[in-house]
Amino acid sequence: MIVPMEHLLILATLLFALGLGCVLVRRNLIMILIGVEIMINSAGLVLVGASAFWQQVDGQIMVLILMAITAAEVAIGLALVVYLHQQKKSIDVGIFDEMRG
Amino acid sequence: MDILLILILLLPLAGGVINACFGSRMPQPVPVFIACGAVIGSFLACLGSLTLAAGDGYRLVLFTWLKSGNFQADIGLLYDPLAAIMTLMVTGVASLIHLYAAGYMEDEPDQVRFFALLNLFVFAMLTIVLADNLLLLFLGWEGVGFCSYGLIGFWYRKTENADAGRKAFIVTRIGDLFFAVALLWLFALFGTISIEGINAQVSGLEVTTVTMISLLLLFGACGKSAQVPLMSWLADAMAGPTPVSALIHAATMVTAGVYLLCRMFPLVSLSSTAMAAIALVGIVTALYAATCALAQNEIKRVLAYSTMSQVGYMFLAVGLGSVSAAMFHLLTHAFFKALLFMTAGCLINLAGHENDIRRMGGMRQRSPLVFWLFLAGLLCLAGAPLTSGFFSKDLILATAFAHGDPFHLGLYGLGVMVAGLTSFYCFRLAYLVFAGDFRGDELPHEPSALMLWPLYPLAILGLTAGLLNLPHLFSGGSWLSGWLGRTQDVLHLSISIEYLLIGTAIAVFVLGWLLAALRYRKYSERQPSLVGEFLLNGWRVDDLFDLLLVRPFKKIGRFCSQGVEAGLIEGVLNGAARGCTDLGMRLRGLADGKVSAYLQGLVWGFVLIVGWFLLRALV
Amino acid sequence: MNLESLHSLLPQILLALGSTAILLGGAWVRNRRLWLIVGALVAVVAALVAAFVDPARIDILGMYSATAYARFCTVLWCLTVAATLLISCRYVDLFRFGGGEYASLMLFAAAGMSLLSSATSFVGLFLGLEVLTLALYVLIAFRQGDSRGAEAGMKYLVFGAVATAFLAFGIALIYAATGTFNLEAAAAGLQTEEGLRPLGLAGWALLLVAIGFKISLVPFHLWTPDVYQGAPAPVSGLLATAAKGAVLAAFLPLLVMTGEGVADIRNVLWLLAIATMLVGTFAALPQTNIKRMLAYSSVVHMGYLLIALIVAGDEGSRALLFYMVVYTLATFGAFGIVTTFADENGEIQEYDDLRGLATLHPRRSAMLSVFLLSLTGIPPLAGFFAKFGLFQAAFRGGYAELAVVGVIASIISVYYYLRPIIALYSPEPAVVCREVAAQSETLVLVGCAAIILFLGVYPAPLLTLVGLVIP
Amino acid sequence: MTAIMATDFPLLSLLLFTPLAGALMCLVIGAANGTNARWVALITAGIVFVLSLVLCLLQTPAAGWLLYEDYSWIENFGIRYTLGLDGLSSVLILLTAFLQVLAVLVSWRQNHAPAIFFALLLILETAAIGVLLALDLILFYLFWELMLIPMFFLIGVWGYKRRFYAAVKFFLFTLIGSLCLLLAVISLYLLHGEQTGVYTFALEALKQTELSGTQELIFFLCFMAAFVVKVPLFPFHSWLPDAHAEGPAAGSVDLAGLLLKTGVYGMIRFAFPLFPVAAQKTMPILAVLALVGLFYAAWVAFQQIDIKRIVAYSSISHMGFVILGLAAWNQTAWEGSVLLMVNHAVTTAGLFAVVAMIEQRTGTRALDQLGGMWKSHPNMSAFFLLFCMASLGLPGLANFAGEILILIGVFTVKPLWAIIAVVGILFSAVYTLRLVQGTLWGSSCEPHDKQDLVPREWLVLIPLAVLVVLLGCYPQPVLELLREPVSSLLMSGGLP
Repeated sequence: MIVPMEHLLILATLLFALGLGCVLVRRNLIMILIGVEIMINSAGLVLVGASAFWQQVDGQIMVLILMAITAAEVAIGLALVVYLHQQKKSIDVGIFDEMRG
Repeated sequence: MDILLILILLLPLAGGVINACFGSRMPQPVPVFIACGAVIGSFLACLGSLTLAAGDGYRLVLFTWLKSGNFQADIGLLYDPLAAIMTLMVTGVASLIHLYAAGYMEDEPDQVRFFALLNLFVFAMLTIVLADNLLLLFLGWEGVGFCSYGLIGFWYRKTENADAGRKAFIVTRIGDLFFAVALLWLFALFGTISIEGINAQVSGLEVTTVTMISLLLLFGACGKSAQVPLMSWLADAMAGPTPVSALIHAATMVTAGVYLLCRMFPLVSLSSTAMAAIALVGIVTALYAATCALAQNEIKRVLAYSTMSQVGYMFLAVGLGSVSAAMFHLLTHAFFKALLFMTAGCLINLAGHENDIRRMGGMRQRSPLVFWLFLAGLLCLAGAPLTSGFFSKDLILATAFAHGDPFHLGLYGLGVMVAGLTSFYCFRLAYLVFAGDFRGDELPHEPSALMLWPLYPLAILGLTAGLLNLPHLFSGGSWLSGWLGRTQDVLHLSISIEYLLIGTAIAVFVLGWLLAALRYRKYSERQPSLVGEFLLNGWRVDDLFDLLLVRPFKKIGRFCSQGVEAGLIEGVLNGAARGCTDLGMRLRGLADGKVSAYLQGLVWGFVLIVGWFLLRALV
Repeated sequence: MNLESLHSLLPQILLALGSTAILLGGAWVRNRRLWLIVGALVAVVAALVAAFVDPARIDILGMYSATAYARFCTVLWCLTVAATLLISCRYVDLFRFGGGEYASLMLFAAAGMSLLSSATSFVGLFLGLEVLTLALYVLIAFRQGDSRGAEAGMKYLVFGAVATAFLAFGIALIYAATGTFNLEAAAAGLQTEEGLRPLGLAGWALLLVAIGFKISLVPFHLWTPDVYQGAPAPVSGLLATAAKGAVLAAFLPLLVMTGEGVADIRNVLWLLAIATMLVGTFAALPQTNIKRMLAYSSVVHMGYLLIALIVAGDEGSRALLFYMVVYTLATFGAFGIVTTFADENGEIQEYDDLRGLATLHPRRSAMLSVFLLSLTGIPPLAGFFAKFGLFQAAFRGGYAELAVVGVIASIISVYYYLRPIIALYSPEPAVVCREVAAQSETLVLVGCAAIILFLGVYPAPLLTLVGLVIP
Repeated sequence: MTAIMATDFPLLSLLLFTPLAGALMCLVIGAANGTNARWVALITAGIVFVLSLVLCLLQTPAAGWLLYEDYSWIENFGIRYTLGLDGLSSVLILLTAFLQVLAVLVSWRQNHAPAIFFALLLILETAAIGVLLALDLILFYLFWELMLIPMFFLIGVWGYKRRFYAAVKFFLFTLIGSLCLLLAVISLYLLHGEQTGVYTFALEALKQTELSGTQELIFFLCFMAAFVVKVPLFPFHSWLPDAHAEGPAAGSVDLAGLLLKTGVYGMIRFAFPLFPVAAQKTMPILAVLALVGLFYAAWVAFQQIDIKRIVAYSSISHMGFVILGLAAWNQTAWEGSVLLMVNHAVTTAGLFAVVAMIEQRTGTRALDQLGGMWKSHPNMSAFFLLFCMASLGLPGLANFAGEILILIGVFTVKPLWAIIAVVGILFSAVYTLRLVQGTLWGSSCEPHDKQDLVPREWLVLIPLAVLVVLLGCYPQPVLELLREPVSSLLMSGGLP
């Protein structure tokens, strides 16, 4: 393994934190979805790294599944973005607070 | 014979129950016939079964009322001489009063209730008299209380009447509590509540225990007999119809206390302290009531206080250890006081339903017959020589004198003083009612014949009942003492002392008469003096009770219901409920509808879990 | 992949194929009810297959298993979905749902849940969970033009996506720490005291967040009331029952194991259970909307179920499964009743609008009372024995404190469960709802109520059954 | 365990489930027509009454169970369906069945959803009978809780203005108590299982469990939590006045007649025999609470304006008396307690029935607006007076018989308690007479309905009145039924 595991983990964690930060800070739905993508990809990174560390292919297969599912999720997500925009002419998540309590 | 004995009790009960259940569905005079018939029947049954009672008496158990563990209470009768004489008196007087009431209540639409209660009262009173155990006696004891409650408040539309009934019930019930405790204690000691059983076993008891129990019984008796300190209800009880006053609050119920003490005499007499207490209660009441009677303005209230005073004499007699003196006075008093009340009822009618003696006067002209009857009663009450009251009162005073020690001589002195007061207020009453001209403006309401007829036998009895226990001095044989098996009560004083005592009695009688004549022969409006006011209100005992008992009771009640119930308990509960909802509101506030807030919650949760792991790792 | 594996996965395959077929068929035949009934049939057939066709092998490619336990869960979720479809018959007409798509997605979700409960590896688990979640994203926002539905869909999407990310990262970290995706091995790997343990624990923490979201544990529960309120009532019913139950079921085999690693997890769960029970209970108190109240109630009940999960062992597993079935019946039934009260104006949700409905609809009101009282845990309804088993298991497992908290929560819960009932039975009707329940609705609801009553009096059959299938 | 009467026919189950079947009939037949529901309810209640009367008459004053049923039920938890009938249960079941007939009659004119109303009444009856028969702790608990639901609906749906508040309060109070009971039952069951390897909820078996002092005390307190709330003992009584005041008349009759009794029954059948040592240790506390409650409730009753609340508080006061009798822990006092319980049920049922009639005629329950009812409604007032007199403990009427036995039993153990309790009798006179004064006497209020008793009401009141007198004058049949069961329960409590 060329890169030490620790470095990889630190990078992935940073990525995850960045993604989470994006999710928490942004109010635009699309940006939130992008944040989620980043988080998921950080997981992919760890998986690939761990796969190499343990000398197994399982991790890499998991990454493929991950990517497929992410794609599906984004597809649905974007469809919903359009739907929401039709409803309120905005995709700011903050204005969707009709239900509370 | 058993059946006669049972009939004594059963007839009034049946009469009462039938009237209570079906009376209002029967045509008018029938309930009255039933009521009177029941009591007269009971009287006849009593006469018929009198022979049973002679000697040691007769015991009849009907069925077991309550049995649990080693406790057993039967419905059983103890028909001994004491009970027999009392039964005879109760049924006899009750019969006459029932007849009188039939006339008195003629126009009353609610007659049925009246007679039902009156019959039930007779039943309850007879239960007291005949009960062979204390619990059954207690049944009668409370039963008369209830009937008295219902009858005092008979004219319930006026709140005062109903309140007077309630007062009577509650005050006498205070006494009943003491009786109940005595009952419990006696059972705990002897394992039985049979009167005979208890009386047979008392000799082995410690004196302090006896004293305590006797004092409890005394308090119980005080409640029913309106003795100090539980006396304040009797005067108010005059709110009831006059026959009720005559029967319950003169002849029978108020003497139940005396009867109880006589019944339990073997027990009570073991403690000299208790005996002294009884005597003291008796004389204090006699004095108190006599003073109160001096200032009363309502004819029935005068009589009520006089009743209290005379019952005080009876207590005194018991306290002196003379059952026959007590019973003797009880009997004579029953006759003349019933007579007095019933004639008072006639007088009130004659005065046009006027109770106040200040607005009477000249009643002799309105009805000479009633005048003579009333006068007969008054003379007995005042202790005019040779009337029954004279003999019975004299026996009590002589017994006190015969004890000889300073305490009893003091009692004798006070007794004589009360006799003087009695004579005074009797003649005050007589002058105010009969002398001069009628001061009211109402038209007379003639009493019917039915109201007058029962008065004759009573007047005769009142005047002559002294024969029942005529002392040796008058060549009598003290028949009553013999019948009761209490020959030890017969006094053997020297002739000179007897003459002295009789002379004193006559002297105070005359003195009282003279003073009353002096003051009241001519009527004049007087502003009541301060003392008069004080006496009129019964020494303001009601105010004292109000201050000491009623107000604290209400205050605690308010504290409980407003302070504790509504304040503390509800407060805590509502506080808890509000706390929960407040917490709930705050927690639901977390979900404010904004996605970003929800996500923050998620992150905090993550931090929490990681923190928990770290904490676990470190600790 | 061989034939044996396929045979063992037959129920899931049936569901997936059926789903696809209906999706295709729905494009041609636009009869809503038809597709719903076909969907329900497919689900029932899948359930029957799962129940009566013995799997060729237990282990399927190391990802799934076909144990009795997995099959039991499959049957349960399939039946729930079938019931959801049946109960939606009138509802889909009312709001003009695309029948084919609706049924198809439901079956898809069923397949996901079934896979989830059968997962033995993180890969399988992730796959199952995502299949379920993806279907739910759409189902929640299914009512077109309904702004609340859209909002609910959005909230679920955002939360779901984040949770997916947490799950993925958690799985990745656990894989990095243990080198295996196998659930049991991964959990066992935690027990070894190695340098990688913190990594594994971090992974578990992330995983717990994701699970916490899915089964709405406090403090990850905030989305629950909003989504349940906004989603179509039948979907809310599914969300509150099967969708949560499947996730819990997936983790039961894991916690049955003992050991230090699991002990750590158990410890966190202990904390979450207490927080969930109490916060959920109190937050439910002031609710005036029955769907929101049911949402919080589901939060509380997940707390109860966590007790069983923590206790684990035979007793805990039995209690968990029994409780899950009973809870599913009652909650599903309650949402079902809300479904039947829907008319073209929308659903009747507020208590004020429920007032006096009993005079118009005595049977449905009685059934709603049965469901809510069963949730309260009052005998002779099944909820009582569910709670009884739970507390009993907690005592046996030495978690008396959890039982006590559970008892406190159920005491307070009385208030919020009874409020809608009293509203129903108050004399003066608020809203005149003349909707007559469809036959399929009645069938399902009466079935639920009858089972609840039966189990309340004679729970032995189900107890025996869950005793047979526990892992 | 053998029964005296050997029969294979499940007579007890028949007794138990007849009302339930009637309830179902009510729902089925009565849904369309309220009158049908009424008749079904009346007939069912009548059948149950006759059945329980027959069982009572069959009862011999011997030890042991007259009838006993034991079936396997939920093997998984070791729960069995065990019923047993002895003198104690048969007396209380007879009382239940009797009052239930009256409850149906009292609410004859109930017009809001009568089918459900009467079905609930009948379900309540099944639950109450179940509580009195069950000998398996979980079976007992099941019926115990089953009483909650019908009562909750009766108050919450058919009640007055603050009915939700009252119903929830009732539900919460009793539920808190019973969940404590449940926890204790479960722990006891596990403990017994660990000790013997046999996991069972059977009462007889669990009595053999060895407990440390602290364990026993905690279990006992948990058990008592359920029972004292139901009784209710001061200071856990707060739900009762509200439940009475806001509930319908039949609800009040059932509350006073059925529900409160189950609390005391639970104590003497379960709590005391299971944990005798702890029970005897805590008796003084129980006695003190009972005495405080006796006076406290009397004082509060004295301050009430609502006549139904007065009766409710008087109920609390009397139940304090009952508990005091239990605390004395001897034959006489216990028999007295059970007797007073029966008598109090009859008396209070009568009072509530008349109160309902008064309210129906005047439209108010406020003492200050009532008065002079005797003038317009003499028959009704006479019954009211009778029940009031019974309630204040007039000898010869029902309550006195129980009270005096309690007092005698208590006095032999703790004279002071008895003396204090005697004063309580005076207190009951004070508030009861205030009640009588305010309703019957005084100047007349103007009742809008001048109708004195109608035949249906006669039918309700006459049996009650007859019983009040009968139980006061000849309670011996009841006492004889109680003797053996009470003495054996005392024995199992470890004291003669």
